[in-house]
Amino acid sequence: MPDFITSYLGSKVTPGEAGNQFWALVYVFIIFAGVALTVMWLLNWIERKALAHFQVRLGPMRVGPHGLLQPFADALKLILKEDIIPTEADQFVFWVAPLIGLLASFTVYTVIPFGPSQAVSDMNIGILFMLGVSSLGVLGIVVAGWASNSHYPLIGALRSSAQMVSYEVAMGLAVVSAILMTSMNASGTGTLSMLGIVRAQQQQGIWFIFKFFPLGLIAFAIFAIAMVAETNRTPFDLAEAESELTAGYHTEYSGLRWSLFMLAEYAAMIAVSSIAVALWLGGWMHPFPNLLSSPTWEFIFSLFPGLTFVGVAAIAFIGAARMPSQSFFRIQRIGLAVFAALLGFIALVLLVIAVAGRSGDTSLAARFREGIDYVYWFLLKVAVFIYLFIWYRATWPRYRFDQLMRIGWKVMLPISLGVLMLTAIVGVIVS
Amino acid sequence: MNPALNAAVNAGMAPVATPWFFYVLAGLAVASGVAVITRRNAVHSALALIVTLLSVAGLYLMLYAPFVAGVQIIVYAGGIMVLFLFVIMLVNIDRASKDRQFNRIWPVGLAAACALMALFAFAIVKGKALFPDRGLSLPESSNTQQIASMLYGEAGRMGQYTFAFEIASLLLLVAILGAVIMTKKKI
Amino acid sequence: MVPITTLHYLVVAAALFVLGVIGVLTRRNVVIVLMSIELILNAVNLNLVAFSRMWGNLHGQLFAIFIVVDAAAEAAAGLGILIAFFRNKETINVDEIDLLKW
Amino acid sequence: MSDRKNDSTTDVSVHSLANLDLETHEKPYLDSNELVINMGPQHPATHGVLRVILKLDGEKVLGTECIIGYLHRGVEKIGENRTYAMFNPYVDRMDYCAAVSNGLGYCEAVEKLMNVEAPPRAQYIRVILTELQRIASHQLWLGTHALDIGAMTPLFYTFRDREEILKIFERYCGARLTTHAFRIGGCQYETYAGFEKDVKNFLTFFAPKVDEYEALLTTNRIWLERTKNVGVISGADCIALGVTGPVLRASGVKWDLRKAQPYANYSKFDFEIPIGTNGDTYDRYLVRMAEMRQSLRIVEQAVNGIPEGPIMGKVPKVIKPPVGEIYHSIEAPKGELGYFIVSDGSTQPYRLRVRPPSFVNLQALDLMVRGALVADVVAVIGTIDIVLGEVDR
Repeated sequence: MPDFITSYLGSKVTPGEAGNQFWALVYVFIIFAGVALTVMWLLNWIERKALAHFQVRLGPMRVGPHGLLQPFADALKLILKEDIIPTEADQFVFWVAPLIGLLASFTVYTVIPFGPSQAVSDMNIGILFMLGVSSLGVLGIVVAGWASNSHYPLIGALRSSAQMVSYEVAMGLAVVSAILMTSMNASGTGTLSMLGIVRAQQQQGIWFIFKFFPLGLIAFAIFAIAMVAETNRTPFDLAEAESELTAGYHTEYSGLRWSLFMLAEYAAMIAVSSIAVALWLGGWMHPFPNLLSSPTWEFIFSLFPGLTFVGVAAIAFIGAARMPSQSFFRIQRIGLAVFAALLGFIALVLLVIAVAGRSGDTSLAARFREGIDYVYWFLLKVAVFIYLFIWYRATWPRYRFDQLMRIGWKVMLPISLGVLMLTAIVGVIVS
Repeated sequence: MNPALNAAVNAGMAPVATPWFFYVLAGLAVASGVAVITRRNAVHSALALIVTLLSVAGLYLMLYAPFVAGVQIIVYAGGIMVLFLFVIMLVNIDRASKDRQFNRIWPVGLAAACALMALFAFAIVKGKALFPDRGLSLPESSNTQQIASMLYGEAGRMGQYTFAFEIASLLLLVAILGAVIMTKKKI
Repeated sequence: MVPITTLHYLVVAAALFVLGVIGVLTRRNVVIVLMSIELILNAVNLNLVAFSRMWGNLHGQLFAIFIVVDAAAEAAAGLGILIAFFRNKETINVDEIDLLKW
Repeated sequence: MSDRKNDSTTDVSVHSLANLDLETHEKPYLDSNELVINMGPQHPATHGVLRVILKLDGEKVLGTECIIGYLHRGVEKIGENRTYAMFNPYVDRMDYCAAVSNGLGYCEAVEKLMNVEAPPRAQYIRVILTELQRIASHQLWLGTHALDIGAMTPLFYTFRDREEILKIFERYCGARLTTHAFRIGGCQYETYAGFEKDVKNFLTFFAPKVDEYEALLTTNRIWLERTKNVGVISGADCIALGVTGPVLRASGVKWDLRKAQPYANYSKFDFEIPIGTNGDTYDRYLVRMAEMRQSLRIVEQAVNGIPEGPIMGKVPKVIKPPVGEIYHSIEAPKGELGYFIVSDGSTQPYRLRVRPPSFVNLQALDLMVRGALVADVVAVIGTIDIVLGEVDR
């Protein structure tokens, strides 16, 4: 068995490509569990903390040191809450709607390229599959709004379906212009595979955001705007506009079912951020992959994951040290210190792997180091987007429905079409 | 691929496309197809149709047609079905779902359908020899490229279907304009 | 287990086709009739793709794509007609659509 | 008041609620998009328990009907059963976001009825506190209005700064929200030691904060799109409907009771009346932001010029105004707040009637949102700045 594992770790392909169902399942499990935990715990906590600090307040502080355990308390509360299904609701559809959304946003993760071999499967039609499946999420929202048999959810559902369908067009065109860039190579054939798109950036030695300078950037910007609309976040959160529609399509939902909607929404946030990272920001590559690719630089970059954890651990330690000295805070201080120690231990392990994996190219440590590097850089870029999502939410008011549609159809669509054509023309001229 | 992995694959971790998978997808497709035409509530029908569409997309994948499967998901399930749901919500179906569901000539319709089914059964049983038991494996990895070169042609040559493709886009345009004009209250 | 052949796909497609035909011929609700038409188109698509596999070329798949385009156009136009009709006649029952003009 | 009567001949179409047709659907199954929804009484954006019945065509508002009274406590009737002094705390509960202003209006009305005047020092204290209250009220308005439009953050900024004002109130009279700061004839409490310092600190603290709010919103594209040309109302319509306060001024009518009918020493202070031009939500926003700055000016002048002296006028222990009636109105943060008191010479008012600005301004809602979208209804409710305690009384 260990031999089997090490042999797999040495494989340069994804489990899907190797036709290895067992490893594919393990991957699916790891990714889903990781995403669910990240969303439930880390993302929830960070969003509430960051938002609170934007808004001159503290955010959760009581459950666990600095509210670190608050998400778990909330999850427990949501699970234990009474499961209310309105009498007039369509029972079955009401029941199945959150699952549709959840399924759609989690299925996307099967093709996200965390690394060259750190993906469940390298689908030939990866990006098409991603867009298609993530567009299924709207079905959950529409159906939830309809099944509630209530006016606010219905309006929310109508808004949401119109919004998502409109922004998908601009989003798709922006994606196509990135796919077009993958074909700017010797053979002239592009690819739809997510891994292939990142590899194309690797071969061409440039992130697509900088390719044909303003064009890639504009396409990326279109996508970055459309993806906020796709995930129903501020300033495009009309489907769940609290002040207008109380809670939009999930007004009648409560408890666990409501939390499934939230889980789906946040999972979708990570998913669309991953698309943006893979298509324009070089996926798993570290910054300046073409310039700084000497072994020394590789080593320096491979230290980053460990150093990040060192930094986080240091912040946690400082937090523990700055806790007020009343006996009331003693348990919290100890908890935070233990947490910091845990982070420090992870940092140590990562640093050891980075140092040990430096020399050889075939040793197990080297492969571990590579894998960690890939996943780290990918997740770091995704994290930037997540922070942007939170930042948007803290800063901007909400668009009105007609303005939203106007922007989608009259601004984003023409621009993305123009960018697509220009990319094609420039591509033909260059090649 | 390394030998250990090969061994593991041969030891029973067969590739995804097993017969078992086919039966599950086909069963799902047919069962939810039955649900589509029998449900009283149009939203339930639409949901059942989505399941059918997705299982058919799965069958496409088994037939080494990933691009068609992707198109099926993105256009059918993501686009057309949302349109259907949108319309079902717009037209108040409360009354429609309390109405009689089948029209008066349903026995005739059913008889016609049964005749058709008999015809199909006859054709399939008699013409078994016409459908040779061969699955010529198409190269899945370059499926999209091949479709693209057939649609758009390559190296300056017009593709076999370029003209048809353009006409299809025209058809879509006409359909969009027609839909907009018909649904506008005042033109 | 028997390996899956083209015939298997044909049987599934035939079943879907017949289901679609039953829906078109017996249901009153226009929306469901339109959905049954989608079932029929899907059955045809499945046949085409299966044959494409059988003959080892991509023409069948291309036809399937064209049919998807056609289905999209049909859905848009059909639902547009449905809404216009609903606005004028207050019904979505297909056997009440029995006048050529009103 | 007289010039307003002249203007009321202006022809405006005040939409009556009868043409809303909520009950009779002529074409019930036909117009698929028509929808009647209840906004409130439990809704995050109706600022309490306002219930608005909206008739919608998709997202477009065809008509509205306000249902009020969920917070009705019979304040006016209570007033007839309490002595003048006993009723004073009740007025704080009407517009609980601007309790000090309510108290000022009531005390001045009774003083006018009794023909006494508060001593100068009391007048200055009153001006300082009411202007601070105006700032606090506008802060609350800004935060909730921005929240209605979807910007979360201004709410927390304004609450942080409103806290400083409430601290001053608390130190002055022990209460933060329903202050009961003034008495008939002057003030109950002398200023506490350090009052002037606190107020001056607040002045220096708050001036940059207004800029901070404006930095968040004034040039924000989305804010502009959401507020410009939304809920437009003309000056003539405002006057015809009796709309006062910032809503009226944003429509370009320069009418502020502090200038028009100066009370409580306001004639001694130098300030401007900010007015708008378009009468849309954005102008109302700008007018209120400018009013905060003007209030700061007034507070600064008042706190620098506060005289020494008594704080209570010559008022008998038992207040028994002479037989007669009085209408006195002040410029509350939300508009003209008037008290009409009929005295029969006893210790209790014979009749007491309040003219609350929120109630009157709310009438303009239907005019402002007809033809707009659902999201605009929320923005307009926010921009009228209603407090349901005052609407329902």
